[in-house]
Amino acid sequence: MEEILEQYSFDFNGAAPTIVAESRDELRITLGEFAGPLDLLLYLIRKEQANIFDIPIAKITNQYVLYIRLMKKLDFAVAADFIVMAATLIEIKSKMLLPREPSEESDEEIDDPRQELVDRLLEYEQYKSAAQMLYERTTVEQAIFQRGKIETDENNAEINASVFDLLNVFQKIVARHKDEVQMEIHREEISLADMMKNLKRRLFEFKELSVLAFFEEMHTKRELVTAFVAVLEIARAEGVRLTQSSTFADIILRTS
Amino acid sequence: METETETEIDIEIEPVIEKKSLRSPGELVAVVEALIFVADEPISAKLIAEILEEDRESISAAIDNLREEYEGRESGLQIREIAGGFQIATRTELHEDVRKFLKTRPSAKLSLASLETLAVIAYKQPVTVPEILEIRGVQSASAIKTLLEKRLIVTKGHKETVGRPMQYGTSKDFLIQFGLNDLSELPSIEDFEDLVG
Amino acid sequence: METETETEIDIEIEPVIEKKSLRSPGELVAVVEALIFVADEPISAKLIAEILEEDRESISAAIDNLREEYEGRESGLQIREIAGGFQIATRTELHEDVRKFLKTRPSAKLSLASLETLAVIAYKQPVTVPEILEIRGVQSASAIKTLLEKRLIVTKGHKETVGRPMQYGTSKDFLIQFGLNDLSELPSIEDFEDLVG
Repeated sequence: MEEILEQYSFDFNGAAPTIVAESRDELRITLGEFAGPLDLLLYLIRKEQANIFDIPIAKITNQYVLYIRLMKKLDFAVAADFIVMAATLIEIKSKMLLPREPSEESDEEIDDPRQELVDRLLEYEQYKSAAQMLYERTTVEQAIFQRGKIETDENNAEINASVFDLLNVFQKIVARHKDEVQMEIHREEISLADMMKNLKRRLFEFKELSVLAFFEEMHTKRELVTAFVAVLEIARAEGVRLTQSSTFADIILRTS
Repeated sequence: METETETEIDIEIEPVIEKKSLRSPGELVAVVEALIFVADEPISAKLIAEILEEDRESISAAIDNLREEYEGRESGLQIREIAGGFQIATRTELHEDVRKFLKTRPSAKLSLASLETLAVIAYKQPVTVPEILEIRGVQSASAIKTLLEKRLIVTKGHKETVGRPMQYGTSKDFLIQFGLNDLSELPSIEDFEDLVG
Repeated sequence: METETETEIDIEIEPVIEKKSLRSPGELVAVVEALIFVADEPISAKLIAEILEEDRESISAAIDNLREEYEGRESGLQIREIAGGFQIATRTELHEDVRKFLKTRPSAKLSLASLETLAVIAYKQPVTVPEILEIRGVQSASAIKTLLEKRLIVTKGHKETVGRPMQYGTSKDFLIQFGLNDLSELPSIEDFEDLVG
């Protein structure tokens, strides 16, 4: 924990976390988000002013792990991809510690365990710069305005649809009339997987969902049981919250 | 509030005194043009003056200037005074060409009802009107008419059931407008599953 | 059984060639301006030529003329070439006043994750979700959903590999929103190399 207390700041273009230990008992935190593990890694390398082609892997790995611990400690959900990268780093670090076989020593081109990571970082950094370029372009574009509505624009609100909209709309309709469609066309019972899929989709779309209303859509006892299990499963596994304002009140599923 | 005295030194050019306009007359005309252009409805000189924090006289002068300019060059557009405000519109003489364009422009734009109907037809084809009603829960007759007119759907023969209802499916134009090579490229629900996780 | 095949009323416009234009050059500029104005998205020189039954060269000349005219007078507007077409829009310098009138703030910017995902899609298209993951090192599902909803990207059919994953590419809206005439206007990805290190 001592480590955390040394002046430690993560500051990235204002868009990412700033964690500053101001004193022994105060940790000032401004958290944003790194766009991904590679982003964090690049940041740490920059901060150390290290050469990307010769990454001080032990040091960077320690800092990376420290950062993730800090995030966890502060109860921030750490995406799995960040953990995967930590594992990769640790693996590279341990490979670097292995004594090289004598036969390899003469070899000019010794495989550097860091090489693959460096390649990924370099490629990633290009896209990161491209993203920056896009960002700047939007800033310019937002200073340009198109004409207001004129009579000849069709008066009714029209949708310039894409295939994605088509599917989206279709899904909505199906959801709206799921029961009827099922009874008349399929007749088969909905599986737990499908029920969860359905529930997830709606939860994702509406951010919250009345559990009661969801249960009321069920037609058979079996479906109801499946729905119930689905709700439990999702509440357990998917980072959603169940809230109830008072006893016997409706239970609301919310994405957190 | 400031007292706006009639400081008519030179209405034409000098943006009037105590407000100390930072805009040159040319700049004022330009920004007035931009505001009239972006407004959804005719915009009044008063409103323009408020936005720009200029006095009414300078704005009126700028608008006059702008109108003359539009008339001076043989523009395809005109500044119209309408309902107490100003708007940019195409010149009346050009209406024939404009109308022709509006008629022929390809458009995948659809009302929500049409889009829903199209979605059902795309995913369930061939499908009959009663079946669409069944799925959407609403009458779709006018949507189907629109889709036929836009040539996004075509008839696919009668269904051999009671009443032999007409079946509909998507057209070649549908594929083109939605950027698909064939119907198999239509995304399925599974394709977006992981986006919804 | 009557098979009703595609009942297509042919609205196709023949790209007429040898037609002697009845319009003077000035008239042509005017009507071109009117069409660009009424079109609700960038309109191509080709389409204008078809509508007006003029040849491409005269239309291009008229557009050039028009652009010069807009630049010549200190207009508040500009003719932009974007997404393969032409469009009238306000001049950048006037954004403050325009925004004040429209009462808009610069719209919500895309998140870092969405921008990165968009960059990968723009340069690697058509590209699948696993391929994006490979480059970004992080799941991009919600970014992709956002981009689809904002219509900046579109699906580009399935990739014929294991699992037939959906491919994505940028849309016309992407070009419009990022002020590009076409994808070739994007700086090449190698140009970002020297920023590394």
